[in-house]
Amino acid sequence: MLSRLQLSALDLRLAIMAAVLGVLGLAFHALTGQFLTPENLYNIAQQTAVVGIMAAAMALVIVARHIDLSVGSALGLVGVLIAFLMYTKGWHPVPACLAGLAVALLVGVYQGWLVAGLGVASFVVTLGGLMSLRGAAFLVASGKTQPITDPWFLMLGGGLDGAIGPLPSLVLAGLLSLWLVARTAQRRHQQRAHGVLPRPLWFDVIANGLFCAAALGFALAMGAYRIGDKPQGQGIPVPVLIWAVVVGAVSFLVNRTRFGRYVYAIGGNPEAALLVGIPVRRVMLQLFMLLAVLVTVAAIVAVARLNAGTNSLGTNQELYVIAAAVIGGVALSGGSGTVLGTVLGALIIQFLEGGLLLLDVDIGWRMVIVGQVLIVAVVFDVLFRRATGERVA
Amino acid sequence: MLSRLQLSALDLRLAIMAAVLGVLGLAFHALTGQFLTPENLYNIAQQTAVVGIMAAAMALVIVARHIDLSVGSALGLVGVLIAFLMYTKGWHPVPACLAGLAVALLVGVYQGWLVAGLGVASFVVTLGGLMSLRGAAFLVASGKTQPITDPWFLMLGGGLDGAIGPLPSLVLAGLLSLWLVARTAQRRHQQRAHGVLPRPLWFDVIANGLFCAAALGFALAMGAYRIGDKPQGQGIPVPVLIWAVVVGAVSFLVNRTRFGRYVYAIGGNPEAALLVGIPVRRVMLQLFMLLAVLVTVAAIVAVARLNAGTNSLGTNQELYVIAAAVIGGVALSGGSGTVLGTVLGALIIQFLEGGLLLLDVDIGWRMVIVGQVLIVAVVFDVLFRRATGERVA
Amino acid sequence: MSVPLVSMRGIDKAFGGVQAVQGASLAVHPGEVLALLGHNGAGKSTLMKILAGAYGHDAGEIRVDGRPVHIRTPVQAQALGIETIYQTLALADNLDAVTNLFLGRELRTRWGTLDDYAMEAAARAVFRKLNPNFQNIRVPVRALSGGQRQVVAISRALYFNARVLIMDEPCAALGPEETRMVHDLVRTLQAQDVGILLISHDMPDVFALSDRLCVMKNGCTIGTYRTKDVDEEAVLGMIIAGRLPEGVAPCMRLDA
Amino acid sequence: MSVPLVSMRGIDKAFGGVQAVQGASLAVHPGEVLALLGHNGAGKSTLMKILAGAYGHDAGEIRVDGRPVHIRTPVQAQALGIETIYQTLALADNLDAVTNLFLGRELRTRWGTLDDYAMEAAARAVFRKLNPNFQNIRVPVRALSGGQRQVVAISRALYFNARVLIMDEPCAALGPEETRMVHDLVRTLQAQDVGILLISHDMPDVFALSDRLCVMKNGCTIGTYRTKDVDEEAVLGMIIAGRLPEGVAPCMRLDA
Amino acid sequence: QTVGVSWSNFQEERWKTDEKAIKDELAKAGATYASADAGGSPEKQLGDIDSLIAKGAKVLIVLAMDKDAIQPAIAKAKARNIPVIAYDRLIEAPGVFYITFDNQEVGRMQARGVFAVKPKGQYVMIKGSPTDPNADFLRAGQQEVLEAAIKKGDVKIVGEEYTEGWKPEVAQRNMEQILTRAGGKVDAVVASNDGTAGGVIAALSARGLKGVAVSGQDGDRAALNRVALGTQTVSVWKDARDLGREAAKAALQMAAAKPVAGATKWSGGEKKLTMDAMFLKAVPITRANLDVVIKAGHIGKAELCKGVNAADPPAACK
Ligand SMILES: Nc1ncnc2c1ncn2[C@@H]1O[C@H](COP(=O)(O)OP(=O)(O)OP(=O)(O)O)[C@@H](O)[C@H]1O
Ligand SMILES: Nc1ncnc2c1ncn2[C@@H]1O[C@H](COP(=O)(O)OP(=O)(O)OP(=O)(O)O)[C@@H](O)[C@H]1O
Ligand SMILES: O[C@@H]1[C@@H](O)[C@H](O)OC[C@H]1O
Ligand SMILES: [Mg+2]
Ligand SMILES: [Mg+2]
Repeated sequence: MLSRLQLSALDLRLAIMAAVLGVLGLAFHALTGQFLTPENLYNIAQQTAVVGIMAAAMALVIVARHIDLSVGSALGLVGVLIAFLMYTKGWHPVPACLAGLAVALLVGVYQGWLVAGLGVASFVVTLGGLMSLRGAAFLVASGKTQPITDPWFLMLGGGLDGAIGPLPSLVLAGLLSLWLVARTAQRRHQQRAHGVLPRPLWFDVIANGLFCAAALGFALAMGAYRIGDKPQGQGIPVPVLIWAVVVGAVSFLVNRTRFGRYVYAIGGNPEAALLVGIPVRRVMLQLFMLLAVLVTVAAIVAVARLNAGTNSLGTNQELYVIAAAVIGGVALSGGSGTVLGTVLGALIIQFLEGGLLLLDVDIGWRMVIVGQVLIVAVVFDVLFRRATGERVA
Repeated sequence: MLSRLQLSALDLRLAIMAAVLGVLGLAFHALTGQFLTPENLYNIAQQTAVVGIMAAAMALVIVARHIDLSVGSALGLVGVLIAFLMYTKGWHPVPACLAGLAVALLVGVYQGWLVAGLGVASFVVTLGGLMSLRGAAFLVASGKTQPITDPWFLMLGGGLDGAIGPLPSLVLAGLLSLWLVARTAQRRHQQRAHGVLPRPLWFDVIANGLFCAAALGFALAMGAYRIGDKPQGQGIPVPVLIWAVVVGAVSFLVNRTRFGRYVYAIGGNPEAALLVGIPVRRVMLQLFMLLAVLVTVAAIVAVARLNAGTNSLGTNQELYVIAAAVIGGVALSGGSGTVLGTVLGALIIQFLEGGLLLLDVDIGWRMVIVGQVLIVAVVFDVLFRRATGERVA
Repeated sequence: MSVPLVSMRGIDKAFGGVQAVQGASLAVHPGEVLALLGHNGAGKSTLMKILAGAYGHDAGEIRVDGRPVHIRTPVQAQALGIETIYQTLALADNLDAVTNLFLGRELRTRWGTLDDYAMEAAARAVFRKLNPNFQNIRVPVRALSGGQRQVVAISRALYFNARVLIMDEPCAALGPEETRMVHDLVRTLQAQDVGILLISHDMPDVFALSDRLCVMKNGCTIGTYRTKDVDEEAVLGMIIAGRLPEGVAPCMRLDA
Repeated sequence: MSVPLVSMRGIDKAFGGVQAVQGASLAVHPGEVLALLGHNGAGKSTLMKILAGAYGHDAGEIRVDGRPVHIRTPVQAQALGIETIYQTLALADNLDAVTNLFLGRELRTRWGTLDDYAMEAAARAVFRKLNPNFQNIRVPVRALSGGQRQVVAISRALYFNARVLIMDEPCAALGPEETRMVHDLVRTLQAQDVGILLISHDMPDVFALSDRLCVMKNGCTIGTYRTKDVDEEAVLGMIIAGRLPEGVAPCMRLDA
Repeated sequence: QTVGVSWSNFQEERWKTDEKAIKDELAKAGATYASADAGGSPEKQLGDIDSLIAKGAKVLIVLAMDKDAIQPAIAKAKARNIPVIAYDRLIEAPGVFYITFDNQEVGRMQARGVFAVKPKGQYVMIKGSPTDPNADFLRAGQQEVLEAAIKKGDVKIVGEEYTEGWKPEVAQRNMEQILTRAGGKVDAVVASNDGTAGGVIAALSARGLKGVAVSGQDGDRAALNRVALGTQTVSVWKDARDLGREAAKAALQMAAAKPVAGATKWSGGEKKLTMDAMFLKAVPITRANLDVVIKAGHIGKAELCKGVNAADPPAACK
């Protein structure tokens, strides 16, 4: 059955997770009556963006059998630096962001070289980075919060004016849906041309239908959210748009380029990757640089959202980023995981945090619950892999 | 040469680390004039104990190819719980500590079962624990600080009355030295009896001599530290004694019992361990329980030292515990590492923190430096292993 | 007819969706070598791992000396005198040869602590039997050559006085000298009434050593014959096409 | 005499303290099978990995078509037409057969993106040549049987039109059917003037397939002979004792 | 009527008292209490406030983790016409009602309390978390008071350290190293809160040092007990119950669009913005006025006086 639908275990897992997310949303709505409102969805989407952006690249790092514990501190360093350059040094946002990017890349190259070049375990390298970069974040502005006022820059963080409006949102969602349908059609055509049997039509119709409905529904909901007496609804917030672009770009890398394929090959069998001529070091270095770029993007969104760079920025965030990837089905043993999964993983965490908050659950209990959900997600993963007959030890 | 001295690469590495520690001490002393004073050594020894106690068991966990990210939060939970039972509930210290131990063991069994029984990655299980247990620590006393006044209990934390006096210290160090020499003699005897060539005599003499000198010197230094107008010197502080006992006990487990040997076998080749009939699950469970016991011991020392249980207790401490083990030469790839190394690793970190504090180095720089030293230690490790011809990848 | 040392009947084992072994039956008698043959993925290693206690089984019965036994862990198998040389050797690379020899069955002093010297002395004796040149028994086995590693794995079976010995492609990676040594060993043990289960892809090995041979295909044991009753052609036919030789009497010897 | 396709002279390679290969020399000519023999740990795999670009070497010279070349990475070796079937197969278990076939040398569309359909079509064609029954080419290779995995590894060498093919114990874990298939393959490639370097412990294989054989001992190539000039006895003497056969002319063929 | 309260962090014990006071006052008025706790993260606090608004809060009480980083939430509330009360920590934005014990003033009180006992001598400054902006406000207030004496040479600062995460065990280790550096010659420690003071005092007592003046803030029970015992000199007590009660009252008035009774105009912030404000008196609690906390019902006499020297108890313990 599964093989007839050409559904991999991975696809199935994604579908289950999406269902879990839906159930979670409905349950919270039933309990609070406020969860599935445009307003709450708008908020949750925004809150998830920063973690989600980093998780997209973290997934690849974990797929390649590595880990980066330093992303939270790196986010802090880059964020404070950008805010510092703008506020204290009076720089224009663009050069400030480029400077932040440069520093992030420098850190990425350094850590990547230690890992890929010297063969030091990434856990250790980035554990050191977790400490060092947090210290560096403090040194940039001697610990002083750096406010940000540039209205253009602030838009990147969402907020009052940081959304694209209802109509453009709908147009975007429509275009995405069209593209999706077109691609599916093209794939079916190519498959037939190459003598490969395509999936049953009804299945593709349903799958595409669900996805398009989700995209359009989201755009409509965002457009329906009106803040105060603003004449217009908000539409998709800019951070969410950035996140979507990031997910699209990383998915493209994974599915359509050598780089992405090599990352998976390295994760599956690093030795074989070397032997067949994959430039393992270069790919690893590029991977750390990709992460650095996305950390910079996340840092920009984070400081713009906060209207300030604080040097506590990103503290413990590495835990959430890793958790999002892992809940999203990325296996720590390497070689398997999807970018789309991280989106679901990050959303599940945020649904929980947001829902429990609406339920007025004490922070102590909230931490207990989120920690255990992480474990449950992976226990599910393990049992799932076992049931689908994957070789485990 | 090395093989004639029957020195393994591991022994050599330990010797180099001890030398590094010595150089660090001398350098800080040259810069501050206060580092190698009885007072400073007394403080540093005490400050290191909590991390050192946990690192002894963490080393084994890492040797078995696992990790525990939750020790900091577990320390917090257990510490707050013990203090809460004593202060708010008015319990006697002994049942309070036993209750703390029971909770720690419960957590250990739960996490151990997930890891060993279900086969969930320990990184994920303990990442969940890191969050959940921190929440639980808050729930115990709703975040209220729980002061501790019981003078007997406070002794466990060192401080003014928490040292055993100069004479007992010297006697202990003397006994340890005697035992060491006796054991070496016995080993030489047994080796000859079994037709194995012992090490050259001069080497054993020098090695034992150095160790005895260190033990006696430490006891003398501790004895020479006199607080205020107390008539007597302090002698070895109780936390350090506890730490020493822990290190001795864990070393015994590692070197002389099946349990210890199995931990190394599991780390070397988990599949082979299963096939030759090692009860892998049971050993792993025992390992997590051992860690739980030592976390409880560390928690007792920590709250006794602080004279209070606070709910921030142990935050981020897992990083230092893991760093101590790794700097001490425990390889994250499993199967290799020593308990004695963790002592040196923990001391190196504390030497640095303490020395930089004496030098009045800014907190930002301190974090940067400690992070990079962790990396340097492991880079050294990698280069060292490569130079000694160990198969790497 | 003697009672089989070990018999397995109707063994089933699935991994998730994959039925690795299905209704497999075989028996080995004292002083007998039973060769187990089959294509890649036929289920040979899995069937032997079930006997060795490394995997549990979903259905079927195992008997030792004619009595049904319960084997679910390697320790239970070892206690019944079943020793195994795994295809992968199953050595802990970070530990030395002595430690590996006794892994899981350490000698202990009367205090319950490990008796390292007794183990070292005993290990020297057994290694000497197989390879007199093997000296560096105190370095991690990761530093040993393939042949030396094999010696360690074989010694494990030897030292603990196996009654039944499972050998999963013991010669696949061995040089000619080491292979000859393994052949000698098989004959010696056979003379000592040990029952041997030999998995091999190598026809000359099979014909030189085995008394009977059992062919597996897709998880089933499709036929067992006296080795001297069949020729290479016939065996290959069984392995590849599942075609049983005509006019040859099967010889299962499952019962006494 | 023809120019050797590949020649290696005086190759040294140490790992930390271990001298794995020392002054090793050999050559292979178009349409020739050179068997590389030696005890476990003799340095065969290491020498071949040097030729394949997987390891660098400390000293010595490699020539292709008589011209000195610089081989330090697998890509450089592949560019010179040197393909390798590794002892460990070198497959990424999590990826499917098609992806593994093209790993490191993906076909791309004119936009620079991966051309999955072209790769799938090409892969089907080459797999069909080796094993017409091989259908599930889109599942992770971890789910394939040993024989199927071997097909994937061999296809890699086949598809990219090797001029020199290194085969490191290609049959060690293969069943008889698969082994026969590999033999056929070797003969076909030989007929297409490919030079083949075959590592094997299996004497029948060596004598059936090779034109010349080269024996290594402790990292050195101690002797190279025409296969038809020596017998099994003599070869075993070289491998085990390092004793060169008397009265047989060595045949290095290092020069044109 | 729903009042949303956004807390910054749960680590210090005082916030539980604040919360109770607000809850009680709201309950009395029949209003609903909704809260969220950001666990010390400014990022998270923005999300919290979003959720509170989504939950239907008609007025917000905000304990800002970071005065700048909270601005987006304030802007959002403003756009939705939801009044905001800056609770305890200043949020300088138009229309925000500020109710507080001024942090800088708290710093001043800490320094004054210590200075009164040790007008001359070697001082150590144990600052708060390097990632908490309040740490620097407190430090600035402390400096104002000590400035003159430092210039004169009466007071010499021999050590100054931040305390990561306001962690007592970190304060303890830092104090130990500072004591070593100063050869044990320390007369006064200006610690920025009661948690860090606890660590400092543990370090001092382990070194057998008695009579060192130590400050703190928050009126943590453990700290008040130390004041009674004489090991801590002063804990600046911001009577959280007053603050909570007043904030709740103000919130209800603002929700009803009524002016807040007792409000004053204030423009002492960085941006010199004129805001409605209400200032409560923080009370430095010393051995002399311990009765204040008992009378206020903040702590029981038994708990306060646990273990005090029967021969020479503070007045409140008699
Ligand atoms: N741990 C496992 N998890 C999942 N499937 C497994 C596992 N072990 C074996 N299998 C599957 O069971 C089947 C039988 O494998 P087995 O290793 O027993 O074959 P074999 O006869 O020993 O083959 P070979 O000659 O290649 O060693 C194969 O399809 C294999 O993929
Ligand atoms: N990556 C490595 N690091 C360290 N030592 C190595 C490495 N690879 C091989 N060696 C050592 O080099 C020597 C030659 O090994 P090699 O694998 O080339 O032998 P081989 O002839 O292929 O043996 P076999 O027949 O067992 O495959 C051995 O001593 C081996 O331990
Ligand atoms: O009251 C203190 C508060 O002002 C500060 O921000 O955090 C620590 C608390 O002790
Ligand atoms: Mg097998
Ligand atoms: Mg080899």
